[in-house]
Amino acid sequence: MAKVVAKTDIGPPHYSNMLPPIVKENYGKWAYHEILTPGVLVHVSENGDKLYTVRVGSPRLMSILMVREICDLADKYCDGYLRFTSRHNIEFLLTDESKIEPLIADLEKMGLPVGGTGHSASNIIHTQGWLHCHTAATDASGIVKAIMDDLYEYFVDMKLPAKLKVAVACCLNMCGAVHCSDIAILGIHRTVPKIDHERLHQVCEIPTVVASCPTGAIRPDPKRKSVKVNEEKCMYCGNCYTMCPAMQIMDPENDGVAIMVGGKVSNARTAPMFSRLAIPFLPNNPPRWPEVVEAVRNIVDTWIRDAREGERVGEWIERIGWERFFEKTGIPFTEKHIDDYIFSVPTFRSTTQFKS
Amino acid sequence: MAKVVAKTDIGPPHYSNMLPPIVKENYGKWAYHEILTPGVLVHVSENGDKLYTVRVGSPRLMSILMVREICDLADKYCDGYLRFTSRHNIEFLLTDESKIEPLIADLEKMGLPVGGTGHSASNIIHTQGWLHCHTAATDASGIVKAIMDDLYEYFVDMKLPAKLKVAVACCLNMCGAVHCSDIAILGIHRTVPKIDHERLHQVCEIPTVVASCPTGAIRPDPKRKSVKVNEEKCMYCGNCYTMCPAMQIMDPENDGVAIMVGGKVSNARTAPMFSRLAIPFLPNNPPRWPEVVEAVRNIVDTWIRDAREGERVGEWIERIGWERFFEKTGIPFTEKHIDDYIFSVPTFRSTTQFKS
Amino acid sequence: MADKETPLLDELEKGPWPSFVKDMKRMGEKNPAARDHLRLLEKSYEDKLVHWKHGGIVGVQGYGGGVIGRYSDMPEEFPHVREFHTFRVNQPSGWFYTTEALRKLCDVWETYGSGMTNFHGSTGDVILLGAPTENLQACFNALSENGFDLGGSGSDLRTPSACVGPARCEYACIDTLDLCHDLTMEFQDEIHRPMWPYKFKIKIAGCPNDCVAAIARSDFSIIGTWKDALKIDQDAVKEYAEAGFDIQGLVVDKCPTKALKYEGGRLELVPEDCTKCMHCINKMPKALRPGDEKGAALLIGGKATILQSAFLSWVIVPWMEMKPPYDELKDLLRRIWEWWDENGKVRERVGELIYRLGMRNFLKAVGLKPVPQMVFRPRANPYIFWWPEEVGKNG
Amino acid sequence: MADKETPLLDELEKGPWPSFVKDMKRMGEKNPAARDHLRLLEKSYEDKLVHWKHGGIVGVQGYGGGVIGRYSDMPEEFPHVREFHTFRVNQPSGWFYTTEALRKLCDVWETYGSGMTNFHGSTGDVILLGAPTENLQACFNALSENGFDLGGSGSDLRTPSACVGPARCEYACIDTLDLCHDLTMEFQDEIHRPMWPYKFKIKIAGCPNDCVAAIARSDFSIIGTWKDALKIDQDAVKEYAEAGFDIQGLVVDKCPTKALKYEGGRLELVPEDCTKCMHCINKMPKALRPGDEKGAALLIGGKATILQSAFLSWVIVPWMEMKPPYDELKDLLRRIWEWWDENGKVRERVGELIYRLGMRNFLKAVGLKPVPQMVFRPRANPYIFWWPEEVGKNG
Ligand code: SRM
Ligand code: SRM
Ligand code: SRM
Ligand code: SRM
Ligand code: SF4
Ligand code: SF4
Ligand code: SF4
Ligand code: SF4
Ligand code: SF4
Ligand code: SF4
Ligand code: SF4
Ligand code: SF4
Repeated sequence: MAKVVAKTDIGPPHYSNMLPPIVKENYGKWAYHEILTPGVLVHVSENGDKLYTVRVGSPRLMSILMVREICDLADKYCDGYLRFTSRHNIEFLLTDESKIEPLIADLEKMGLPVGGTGHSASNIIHTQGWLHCHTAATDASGIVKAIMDDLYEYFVDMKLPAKLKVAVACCLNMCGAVHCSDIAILGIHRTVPKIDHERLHQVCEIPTVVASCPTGAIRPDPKRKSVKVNEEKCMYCGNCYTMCPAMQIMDPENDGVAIMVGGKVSNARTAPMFSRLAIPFLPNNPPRWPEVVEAVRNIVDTWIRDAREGERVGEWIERIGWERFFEKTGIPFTEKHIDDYIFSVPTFRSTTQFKS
Repeated sequence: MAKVVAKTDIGPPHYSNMLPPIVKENYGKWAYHEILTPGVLVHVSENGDKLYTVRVGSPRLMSILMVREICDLADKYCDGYLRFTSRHNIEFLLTDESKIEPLIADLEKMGLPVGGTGHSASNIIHTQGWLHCHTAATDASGIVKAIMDDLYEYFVDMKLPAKLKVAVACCLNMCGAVHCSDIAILGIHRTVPKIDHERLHQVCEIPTVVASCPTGAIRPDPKRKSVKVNEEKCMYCGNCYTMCPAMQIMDPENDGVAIMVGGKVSNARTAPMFSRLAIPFLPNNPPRWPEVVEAVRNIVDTWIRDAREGERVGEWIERIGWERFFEKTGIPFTEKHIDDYIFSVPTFRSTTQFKS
Repeated sequence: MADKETPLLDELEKGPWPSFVKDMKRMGEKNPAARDHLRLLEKSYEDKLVHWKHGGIVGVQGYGGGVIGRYSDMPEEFPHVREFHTFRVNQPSGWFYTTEALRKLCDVWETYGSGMTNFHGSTGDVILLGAPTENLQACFNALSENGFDLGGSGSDLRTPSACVGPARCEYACIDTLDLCHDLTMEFQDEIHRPMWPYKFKIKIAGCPNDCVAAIARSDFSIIGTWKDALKIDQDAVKEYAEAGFDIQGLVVDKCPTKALKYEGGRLELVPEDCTKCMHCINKMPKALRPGDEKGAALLIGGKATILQSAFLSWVIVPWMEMKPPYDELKDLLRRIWEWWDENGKVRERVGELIYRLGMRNFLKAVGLKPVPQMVFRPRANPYIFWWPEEVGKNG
Repeated sequence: MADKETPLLDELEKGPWPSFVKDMKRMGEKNPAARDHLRLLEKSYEDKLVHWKHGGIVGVQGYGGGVIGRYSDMPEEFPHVREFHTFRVNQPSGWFYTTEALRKLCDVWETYGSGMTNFHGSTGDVILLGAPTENLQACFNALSENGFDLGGSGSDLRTPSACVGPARCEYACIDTLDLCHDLTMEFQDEIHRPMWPYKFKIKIAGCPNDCVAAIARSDFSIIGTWKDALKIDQDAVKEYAEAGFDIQGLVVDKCPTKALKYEGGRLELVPEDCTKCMHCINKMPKALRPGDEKGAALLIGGKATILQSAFLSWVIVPWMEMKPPYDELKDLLRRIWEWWDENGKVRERVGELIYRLGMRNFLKAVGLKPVPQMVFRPRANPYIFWWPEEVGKNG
């Protein structure tokens, strides 16, 4: 163990030390922006200064080798400044328009795509998955790679009806904005936790385990000094496992992913919306999850064909109605789509207004 | 006690024996209708037959004397047929257009108003109140009379932006369509039930009383062979009183009425909507409930001033936003307007879209 | 009746709307119960307090409901309303009457009751307000002899009711009156002998205008609608236009799905976008009509606020043909009741039970196919249940 | 690293999107932990099963969070990831970096960790993926020496984050970067020493476009907005029109409140109808701008689905001025934490607590005035609570 020498609570580096001079000078004085080509923005300030941004797709999971290569480019083209976006893309900040082309050429050599602006598919917000988390029902990085390979053309171009925000979360904890994404891929469990009765009372407190279940499915089992699960009430949320490792929820046979659609976050036009269930289950099929990739593609294609200019996925669906969404995508509607949790009733169609 | 001689389960009279000949002949063959003057409709059948309807406002609570007088008129003008509407108005059915005027003249003599069609205020749907129910927090007939006196001009004319459907219910059981009316007046309690501990265990089963409370406010009190109420959890719904007379909820000091607005039932244009709280409390002020009458008038007046042609109260409010509704009516918004029951969360404004 | 008896209520004799006080006074002159009724109400107006006791169980032989027991809490002061029970008398479909039938009702009530009535109660029955216990059976006998029967009360099927429908409305997509009568007759036992967890209401509207407020006030709403495209008479459209009617502003712009276009004097419909809301038809009844393929949407769960909040009925069958003998509908109702009866707690409406156990259990039990028309939108949470047969076991 | 080691993952080297597998392999050649990391992931791909054990508590001195414990369940086969904890390193506001700072981070992580990182984690931190327990303190020391500190984890204030805001966006109504840094510095103790019922997240967006997804992902969302009318430059409007931009179709028709009119080449606003949704400004940034009276809306309760469903944050303060030292805001935050801390159950997010106890209790406790902007619409049920002081006692 190293000696404690470090200062604590110093907080993050002050952002002002991280800003390129042009940003400092024009801080709060930007007048407007334009998208020059996919992935390339120019922001013009009130006094006419121009800041060029080149946005670059990132796998997010990066070695320090790659980070250093990116730094090399930022040193070469951007006086040693760069930033990352809230969706984990890399942004190179240039003052000299003529450097854009050479930068993009260098990026191409490294295999890094430029895009993600305007009506494009941005980078996928995602989480750890099998790579680093213990509760994952699926992997994240692998699915993301497979989907982004497939949606690549929509990242490097701006030919979609609107922005497309895809997210992946590897379990119901939903780290990431899965619950409000245009398309969300979510790792789910489908079976009741397997209780390790031997271990349970050693590693967990029984009242805590009982209390962890949102549906009240867990009851004490005093005989065994353990708990039992009412199978009919369990909806496989995994919260008991989060609280107690002896409630093993992982199940390679039955875990997989669900797909939800139509969420958004911005307040533009329509209020923020939750993503809603489109496909209850697709199998985990590593390394490239073909069923998932195909399902996403189908939804995206249908949206492209059918949406009006500027309509986010959810706005499109709300206009045509969910009955048409299922019809047009060919996705089967099942009882699983019907909410049966706390706020279910307001989702039931209490009107004769529907399309036959 | 009379001897049992009667046949049971004969059901109601067959409607076909109650229909005037013109209705029988044109049953299912009506082509269109028009409103000739307020309260007077004509329905034209495919073969050109015309049926005139004169709609008459009724107090609903009627003596047999009055019913017989109405029968006299129906005999005189309608060959002995008439009907009532789903809002308790009386409808005279005529085949001879020239009889309309004399009928209306006779009605006028009896003090019965003709109207309630098209963009008018129809009769108020209401319930028993102090007149006949044991759980009433207010009276119904009295409030109705006072409000209809005030809204009279809107019953006998069609100068409102749209139909106006008012309802009164004398307690939270909400007999009537109070929960989906343009304007709803609702008798409410505001204090915790007073427990008659002596009587409780004689007339009620304690587990039933405990189970009757939707918020779990009632707990057994074994010492007294009775129950106790957690005052913080009780929201005065009166359900325990319905189940057990020893849980007296009536409280003349604190009972009164709440006013809810913006509900509708039809599927026309917008889906059916619930009425929502406008005024949490107005005192019981018999015999004419001036505060209630004034509050209704204020809402109606504001609606008339501000709504567009064809906009029901709820449609108007949804267009302008509830913040403007409170502003324009001058009704104060309080914490009581914010839902805190089961389905509250979806009513919270989860967007920055609001009017400042 | 001396005026000073009811000084507060006398204030309600004023004003243009018909006064129930005037009318009750008239009745009170003939019937002491009606007089005590008004006096007791005056007492409530003074005290701001109801003077009826918690109901008791009263009834007539062979029936479990149909009469609501009511006792005054001041029997000494108001002896004629000491016992003051009401009859719920099942109305004829659509509330049509001959004066002959009405007069018979009045005669019966003159003999056995207070003479005061409600035409009608909000479920739909004729309410005969106030009779003493000893008159109940005789009153029922007389009603029955005159062709009337009781409606529902308690934990049973409540008196079904229906809008005027094909009797006087060009919009009716189903025969509301026949269906209402047919169901009422078919389910006499369910109406008269309470046997369920709680009440169950059926209301029938001929079209989505829902003139009986079925969607708000019935556990089971039958609402007429159509499947194909609504019908447009372009000549009649022209007439509206010529008469100065603002077709664009009042009709086209208000179509909730923007399914209409008004161009070159023609009103055109995109049939697959129309959600049959009725608005355009309502505004131009001479030019527009529902389509030909008529039937009904079935919705479940509507109720008032006690206990789990008010529910509006929600769609369980988007479209069913509605032709006598209505067997498909009746079978469905029986399956619903069976499931509810088996699973419902005391005082749990069917909608609350579905909320508690989930639509999936309901749909499976009654054998209905899930369709997207059942929901405004699918679930936003990932808490999906799987049937054991759909998955293997964990581990 | 021999190719055959990870045949499944090798498939992810194909395709146009940058491959993390290629990158990890490169790193694996230099760092055995990175190599075992990839091999363990391959094992998960084979087994369709995660191979990390339930986390354990690890950390650095003086901190209660910031490091996530992680142990492989196959320590024998993959010894270099036997212990594989991650650091959450607090990012600078807006994720701006000098390459100098970044290179320092890389150097530290080369010395003490696997060399693998996330830029960034979805809360906003730099994630340094995988170090053995024995390196934790030294690694932290090195981070600290190089000017970096840890972010939040556990039941504490999580690392606040902010959109790029005034640094590069013309829409910013508040100084997101300064506010984010200021709050982070003010609440170092709350970030580093877990002491609450559960996590608490703050995210800051400069305008209603909400480019940090604050409303969905933070218990406390600070979203810039304005109070007066948005500003229109009519000359610039003309330029858009001349360039062939469909102002009516793409802007005016899509305004959610129909607050805009485009007539005679002029774009006119009805200011009292505008709900500041940003749409028109987004579409015509050269012509339209937010108003002058800038500040922020404050929203509470946003969170993912565990346990009571996902919540979107909801409005509690429609408008607050956002100027340093942000005292009003900080005071409010402290009052909220105090109330939550006192009343919240273990693992109960603040939004869930408000749902359980009711907004009225929350608003009263933190001293906020109820305003209609807090709700889409008022309650539909009559279950209104009254404070004892508002009413008398029953009887
Ligand atoms: C760089 C970034 C902020 C940051 O601090 O990192 C950013 C930057 C801009 N956003 Fe954003 N947004 C960024 C994440 C977001 C997010 C958050 C997210 O995606 O998770 C949202 C909400 C997403 C949602 O609604 O689900 C977001 C919703 C918007 C919108 C509203 C879009 C809509 O119509 O729904 C606009 C307006 C527009 O583009 O018309 C916008 C506009 C913009 C503008 C044009 C603002 C400006 O004038 O500079 C910037 C360039 C946009 C572009 O890419 O075309 N930005 N923007 C983020 C880039 C993420 C990325 O790498 O892809
Ligand atoms: C007679 C009655 C049916 C019955 O079986 O008794 C009836 C009859 C008609 N209704 Fe109705 N409605 C009747 C109660 C209702 C109700 C139920 C209620 O009020 O409790 C509703 C739903 C109310 C709601 O939405 O809250 C109702 C919503 C409509 C609508 C839709 C109105 C809207 O735009 O929201 C129409 C269409 C229209 O008028 O444009 C309609 C239309 C009609 C038409 C025009 C139908 C026709 O072609 O004959 C009838 C004459 C309407 C008029 O009064 O102008 N009727 N109508 C009911 C008269 C009640 C009364 O005495 O006032
Ligand atoms: C007479 C009537 C009111 C009226 O003046 O029109 C009425 C009167 C009573 N209702 Fe009702 N309800 C009446 C229609 C309704 C309606 C409207 C409807 O049926 O369309 C509703 C709302 C719809 C619904 O069913 O939810 C209604 C919802 C209730 C409730 C709350 C039920 C719930 O689940 O929320 C109760 C409480 C209960 O059942 O214990 C109730 C209970 C009662 C009781 C029996 C009081 C009680 O707790 O014992 C009332 C007897 C009053 C009396 O002594 O005369 N009444 N009740 C209506 C029946 C007349 C008829 O048969 O035609
Ligand atoms: C690293 C990160 C995912 C990522 O790859 O980006 C992450 C990883 C974990 N999250 Fe998360 N969460 C991360 C952002 C989020 C977000 C998004 C956000 O903050 O914007 C959410 C959704 C928003 C929210 O807070 O509700 C999120 C909702 C959860 C939840 C569910 C909380 C809830 O109330 O619904 C849990 C479960 C828990 O707390 O026990 C959780 C728990 C976890 C744990 C600690 C697993 C656990 O149960 O112990 C994960 C550790 C993974 C590992 O070993 O590396 N994580 N977590 C994110 C943090 C990185 C960072 O600091 O920058
Ligand atoms: S979503 Fe679940 S599995 Fe993925 S990082 Fe978060 S807690 Fe772990
Ligand atoms: S997985 Fe969730 S629902 Fe199932 S027992 Fe565990 S906590 Fe309860
Ligand atoms: S609303 Fe209440 S008080 Fe009025 S009749 Fe119905 S149960 Fe009785
Ligand atoms: S009035 Fe309602 S909330 Fe209060 S104790 Fe009785 S049942 Fe419970
Ligand atoms: S519901 Fe439809 S069919 Fe019935 S009366 Fe109303 S408009 Fe006519
Ligand atoms: S019925 Fe309603 S949805 Fe259909 S076209 Fe007419 S207005 Fe539009
Ligand atoms: S949230 Fe607004 S201010 Fe911040 S980056 Fe996005 S558009 Fe700009
Ligand atoms: S900001 Fe939104 S609401 Fe306001 S005028 Fe522009 S589009 Fe309309």
